Amino acid sequence: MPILEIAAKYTTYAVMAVILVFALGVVTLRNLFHCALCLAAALIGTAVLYVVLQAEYLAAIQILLYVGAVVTLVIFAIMLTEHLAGKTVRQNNSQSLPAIAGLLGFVSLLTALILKTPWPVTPTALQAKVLVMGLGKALMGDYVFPFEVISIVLIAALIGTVVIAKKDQPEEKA
Amino acid sequence: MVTSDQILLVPLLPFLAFVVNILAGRWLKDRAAWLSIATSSAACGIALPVCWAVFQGAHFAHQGTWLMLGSTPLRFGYLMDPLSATLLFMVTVVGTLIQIYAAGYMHGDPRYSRFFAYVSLFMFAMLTLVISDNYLLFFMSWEIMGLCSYLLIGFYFEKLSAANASLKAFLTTRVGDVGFLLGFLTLFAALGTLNFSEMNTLLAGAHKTHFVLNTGLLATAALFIFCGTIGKSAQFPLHVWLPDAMEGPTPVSALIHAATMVAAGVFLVARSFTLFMAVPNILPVVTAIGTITAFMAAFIALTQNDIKRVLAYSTISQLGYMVTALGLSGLGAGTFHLITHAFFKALLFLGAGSVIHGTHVQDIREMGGLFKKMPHTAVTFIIASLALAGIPPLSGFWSKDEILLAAFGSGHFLVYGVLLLTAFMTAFYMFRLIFLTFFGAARNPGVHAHESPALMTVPLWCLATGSVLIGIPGSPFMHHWFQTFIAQMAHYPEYDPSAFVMACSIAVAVLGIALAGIMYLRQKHWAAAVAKTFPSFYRLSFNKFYFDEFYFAYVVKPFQSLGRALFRFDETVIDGTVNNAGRATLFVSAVKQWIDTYIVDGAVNFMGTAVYFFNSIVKRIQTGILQNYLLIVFVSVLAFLFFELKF
Amino acid sequence: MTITIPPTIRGIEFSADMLFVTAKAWILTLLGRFLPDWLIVLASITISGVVILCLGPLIMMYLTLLERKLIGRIQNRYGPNRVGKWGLLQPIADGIKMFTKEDIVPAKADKVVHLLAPIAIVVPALMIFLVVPFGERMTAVNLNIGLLYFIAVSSITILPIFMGSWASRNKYSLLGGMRTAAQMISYEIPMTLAVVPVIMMSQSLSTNTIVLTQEGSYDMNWFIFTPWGIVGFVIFFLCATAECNRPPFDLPEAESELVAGFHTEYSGMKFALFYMAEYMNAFTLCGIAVTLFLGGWQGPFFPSWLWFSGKTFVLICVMIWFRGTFPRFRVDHLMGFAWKFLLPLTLINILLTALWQFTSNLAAWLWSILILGVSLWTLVKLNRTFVPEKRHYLLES
Amino acid sequence: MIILPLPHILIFSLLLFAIGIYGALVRRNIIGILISIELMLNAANINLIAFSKYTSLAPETGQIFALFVIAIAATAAAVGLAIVLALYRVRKTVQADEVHLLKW
Amino acid sequence: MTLFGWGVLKGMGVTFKNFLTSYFRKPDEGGIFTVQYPEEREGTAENYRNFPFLVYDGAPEKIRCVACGICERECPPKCIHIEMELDAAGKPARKPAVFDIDYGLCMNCGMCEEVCPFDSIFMDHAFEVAAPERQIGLVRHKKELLKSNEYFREIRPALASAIDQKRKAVEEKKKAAAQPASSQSSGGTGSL
Repeated sequence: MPILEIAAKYTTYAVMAVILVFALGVVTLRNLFHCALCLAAALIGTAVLYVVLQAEYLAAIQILLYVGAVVTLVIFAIMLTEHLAGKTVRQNNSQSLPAIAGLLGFVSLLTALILKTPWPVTPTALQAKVLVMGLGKALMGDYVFPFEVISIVLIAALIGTVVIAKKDQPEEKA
Repeated sequence: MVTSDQILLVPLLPFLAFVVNILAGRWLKDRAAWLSIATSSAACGIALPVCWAVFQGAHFAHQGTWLMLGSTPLRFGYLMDPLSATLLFMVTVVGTLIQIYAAGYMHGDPRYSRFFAYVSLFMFAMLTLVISDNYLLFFMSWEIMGLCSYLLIGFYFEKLSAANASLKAFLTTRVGDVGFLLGFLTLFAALGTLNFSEMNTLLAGAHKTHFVLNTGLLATAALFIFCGTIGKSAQFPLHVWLPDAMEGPTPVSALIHAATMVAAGVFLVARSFTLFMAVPNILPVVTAIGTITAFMAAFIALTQNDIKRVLAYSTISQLGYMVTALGLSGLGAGTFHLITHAFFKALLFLGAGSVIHGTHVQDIREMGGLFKKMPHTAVTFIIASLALAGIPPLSGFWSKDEILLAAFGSGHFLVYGVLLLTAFMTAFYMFRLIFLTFFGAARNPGVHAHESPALMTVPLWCLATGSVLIGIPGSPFMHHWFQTFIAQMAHYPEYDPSAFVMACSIAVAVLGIALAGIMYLRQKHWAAAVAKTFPSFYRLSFNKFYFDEFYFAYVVKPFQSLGRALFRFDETVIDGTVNNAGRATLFVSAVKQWIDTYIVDGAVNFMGTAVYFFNSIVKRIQTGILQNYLLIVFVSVLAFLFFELKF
Repeated sequence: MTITIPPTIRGIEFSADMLFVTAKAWILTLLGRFLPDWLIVLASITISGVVILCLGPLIMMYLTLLERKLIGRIQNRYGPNRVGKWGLLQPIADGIKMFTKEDIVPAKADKVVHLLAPIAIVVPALMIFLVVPFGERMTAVNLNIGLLYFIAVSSITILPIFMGSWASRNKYSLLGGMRTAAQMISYEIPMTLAVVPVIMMSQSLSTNTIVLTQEGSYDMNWFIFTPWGIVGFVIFFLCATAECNRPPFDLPEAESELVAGFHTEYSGMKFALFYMAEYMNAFTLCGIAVTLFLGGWQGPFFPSWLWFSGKTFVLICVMIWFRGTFPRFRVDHLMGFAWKFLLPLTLINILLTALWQFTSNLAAWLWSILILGVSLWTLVKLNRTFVPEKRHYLLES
Repeated sequence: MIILPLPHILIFSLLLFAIGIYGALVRRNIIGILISIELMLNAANINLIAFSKYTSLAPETGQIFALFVIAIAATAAAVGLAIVLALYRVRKTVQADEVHLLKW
Repeated sequence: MTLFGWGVLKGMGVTFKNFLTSYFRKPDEGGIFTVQYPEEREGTAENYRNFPFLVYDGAPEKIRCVACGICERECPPKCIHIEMELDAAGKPARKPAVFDIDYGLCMNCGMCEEVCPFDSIFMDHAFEVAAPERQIGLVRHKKELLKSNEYFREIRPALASAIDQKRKAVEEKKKAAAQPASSQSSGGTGSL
């Protein structure tokens, strides 16, 4: 179906563009809450991109973990730290000009590099389909050690978070 | 039904009580006693069927390797033969009854739970000792018992005398224990085993197979092992600790220093009986020690005024009897007397405890006429005394008669005579005690006696029943069943019952009682008159043969002098050396200080100053603002990339 | 995403079971006469989409009516019975009212976000419909990660609620939003874990496959007829009730404390959209519960879609029944219930399922019931009600 | 199946990454920095998946590492935000350049 | 200890029973107690009071009210407006020409009924007084307020009969007083 495929391809480019727009929103918007919402949108767009790259499982996980958990967490933090009445504080510090200069260099450097590199795209890999079951077997087989390490890291982070965020015991009043 | 491994629970249950009581005693409070009693009763409940099975002829043993000594395995295990079954029966029953009694006696004591913790630990040790099948385990529990004895004698450690007494008991028995340790190590060298059964087999087999035993080494071993008995069972040279041990609570005296622990020494000899038989030269020594102890202690007991001290000397005397019996190869007689003695002497001590509990005095001169006020105590006390004095058909008569028979039958007439005299003295001093305590007029109006609570009198009656009945299995009524039963253990000469011996025995007992009755109830001035007539004897008896003074002068004093001399040496020679070394060090360090201050410190300070100078220039990069660092990192990475990729 | 023409649509015999499938096939065939193939694909998608887009609001409308009728009956009332026969036109009347109401936006509100929130909240609610198997061959998109998709998409629901609550600039809205977020995150975890046994047993994340796994003689292969299944179902259903903020878990919109929670400042159609999302979520969650535990469309005699609708209807009635029965939870109890009771129980349930897989006989039943009983008892004991000491207030003298 | 040229995806993720770096460098609010870091991680994830899809013979690998990255990102967010909250409690600010005690 | 969750099930049982019984039980036995108002109505209690009305005997002309204005004075919200009718001679005809009550103002206190010495004004049972407009629509004029004594007897039989008896007694007394007065010509007014 050439028409549909071309449509899908350009839709994908459109999705990419939308992601970039939202990403720009993340770093430029003044209202931090809007930033977080833009982040959520960008992440959902990325999930769509994952689907395009045939990583459906990861797309679902992306939405579940990033949008469902991380963004919620961020919004919680924003609500707890930001006073609701919008103060007009400066959101950017004074080093944006050197940052932009450096980034331009960075982007041009790497773009040139990407375009120059002959990527070993293998047709067999393009045909391969990753099933959830295969993913699970790999996770429980070859990658079981990093998997366990991640679980330990998560638990450590959980406990650490609780310890850090816990209020200090109120001091006894004399 | 009886499974053999169940026997392991018997010592472990009291140990559980010990652990719980020592850890949670503060919380348990009064329940500590019930925990100990419950575990003891449970141990008793487990032990009795096992004992019954052994009485029926069963035999249990089990071993597990504990460690390898070179190539020789050191095995721990338990052994249930007639001897241990008998002891197990006695220890669990008497121990439980005494603990019940102690629950009443110790009531209100601030260290109530600790007392029961110690008692439970003691029960654990004693039961382990009884069922142990080798010398090492035996010795370990023996030492734990020594510790318990020390702790319990010094239970009222606020009292200086109690603390001293506990120390004395511990150190004195230590002498014997060292002997025991040497003894069984020697035995190990001689036989290569510490196991009782294996030892018996080896020694018994030696006769048949002409297996060459190192008799000299064995004799040494037996002698050393007997040292343990002398210490623990308070035999002649080392008996001095036992009377002082009466500073402890009365149930302790009853349990440890009358019924069980001191009997462990006798049990040791009984356990090692084949060894003693194998080297016959030792037995006369045993006999001599036993006889001397029996006589001497009885003689001392005649003039003592402290109710518990009289009983303590009586205990020593009776232990002497048992040792004599064993020395005369009378394994059955000795063991039998051990059992009966445990019952009635425990009863006597508990009765004495009851009296002390009721009157709060210990001196018999301040008592008198207590029979009316404390009928239960008095009646049970009298039953026990009759048993001790050897009045048929009470238990003491049968066992003592066996010993006398052994002496008489084996032809040791001197020994027989001394023992008979001792029996007379025993009857006399016991009834002196009874008449002074329970009869006559109340001599101290300040004493207001009252009967003890049921918690204390019920064990008294139980033990009284035991004292009456426990002699039956060894009496002609049951055809000397007990002796036959013990005789499974080892072969030893047995003698036909002799009417003459019995008659003599009864006669001296009655005579002693009668004399005591006349002297302390009718003709009260006789006692003083006797003392005046034989002043040297009286003083000898009253001052306990001057043993304590002797030891103080010839053992303690020299050691103290030695200690003082060593202290002088330490003070002058060793301390002097140390001080001089210190001075030398001071001098050297003064020199070093100069070098340190001007050369080393100078270099370090220079470095510091230089670093500080450069630092004041470079530190400006550290703005403390996170994103500046981030930018620096980013730019650096970018530069690195740029140069690395050679654009 | 592969885009292919659906399998050939001719030759499907007519049966009650295949009623809707046949209808769609018939329409597509009809269109196929004069449309290019790629348009047919689009048409196929459009038909499913339109059906779902119509179905969602329709279900929502009549669910409100059903709820009001049932609650009325439970409270010995008639419920709406004036507009149309048995009040059947009541939802339409309500809809008209909602449409015509004035749309009020608070002066200090974040206007864009305030507008976006109700729109955004309907999207995930509708998106879940895609993977609900309404009947045999009646899943809109047969994703191979359908269940994960459902979990992921339903987790987005928090975001619009946050948007709405934050944009309103109202303390009640904000508190309600915070509560909703906390509650939904908390209950998402036991819900996800309650699903895990089903995945373990069916070895698939596809909702279709899960239903097919439960096929069996006399339909006794439904997962609910196993110990872990019934426990999982109960946990899932409770979590589902909490997820769509229905009583007794309706803390976020507790009228007595928070006026109306996160949609306090919404009126008119925006409010209706929030309402719609809530009811559609209730429907889809019940549908997923049916799919996972009650055998989906499986059942004798009747067409599959009827079975599915019937089972879902029963579950929804139970939800309404809950609402008519239970008072609202206290906040700390709510969180404690999720974290201290449901979560351990789900973990035990997962272990149990593993056990079940390896011992499939009578012993497995006994083991399962024993383990479940013991763990339940332990959890109840551990979660026993804490009776605080009587407080003494010091009075200033 | 939609096949985009691999460099396009890479350039896209590069741009996303650059935007993330810009945010991390420029934003004053610490939460903003954290958000930007999430964006960067996301870009890295896209790369991982693209490489595993296009070049790898074991296509699970990239996805699994992306999974790990997501998990780590969640961890980082949780810990980071906890630190932000603690900071806010102590200093009453969440601006990165107002917290600069640790300097010369 | 009861089974865990038993209370939950019991509670659900209660509501389910309610649900079922709502279909076949009578209201007082636990069924639906809703009264479907326009079709079904519950009667009002005799002492129910709503808005005042005026009683006439026989014909609307024979109005009891004498336009004394006591109720007008006593009415707390001042919702009564009375104008005396003047006869041809311009003298007061002891009859109201205008008697208006603003139902929108009336607060249903019943003071007028209490104070009326002529048993003329009473509180009505009619409560469906809705009007499309509140300024004028709720003002009731004399014509609407007048209701017959039969109606009064119908809605409040006990009070009505008591008042009837009282009036009759007064009437007879007056009659009896009038006859001796005519015979003995002793001036004595009847009751006021």
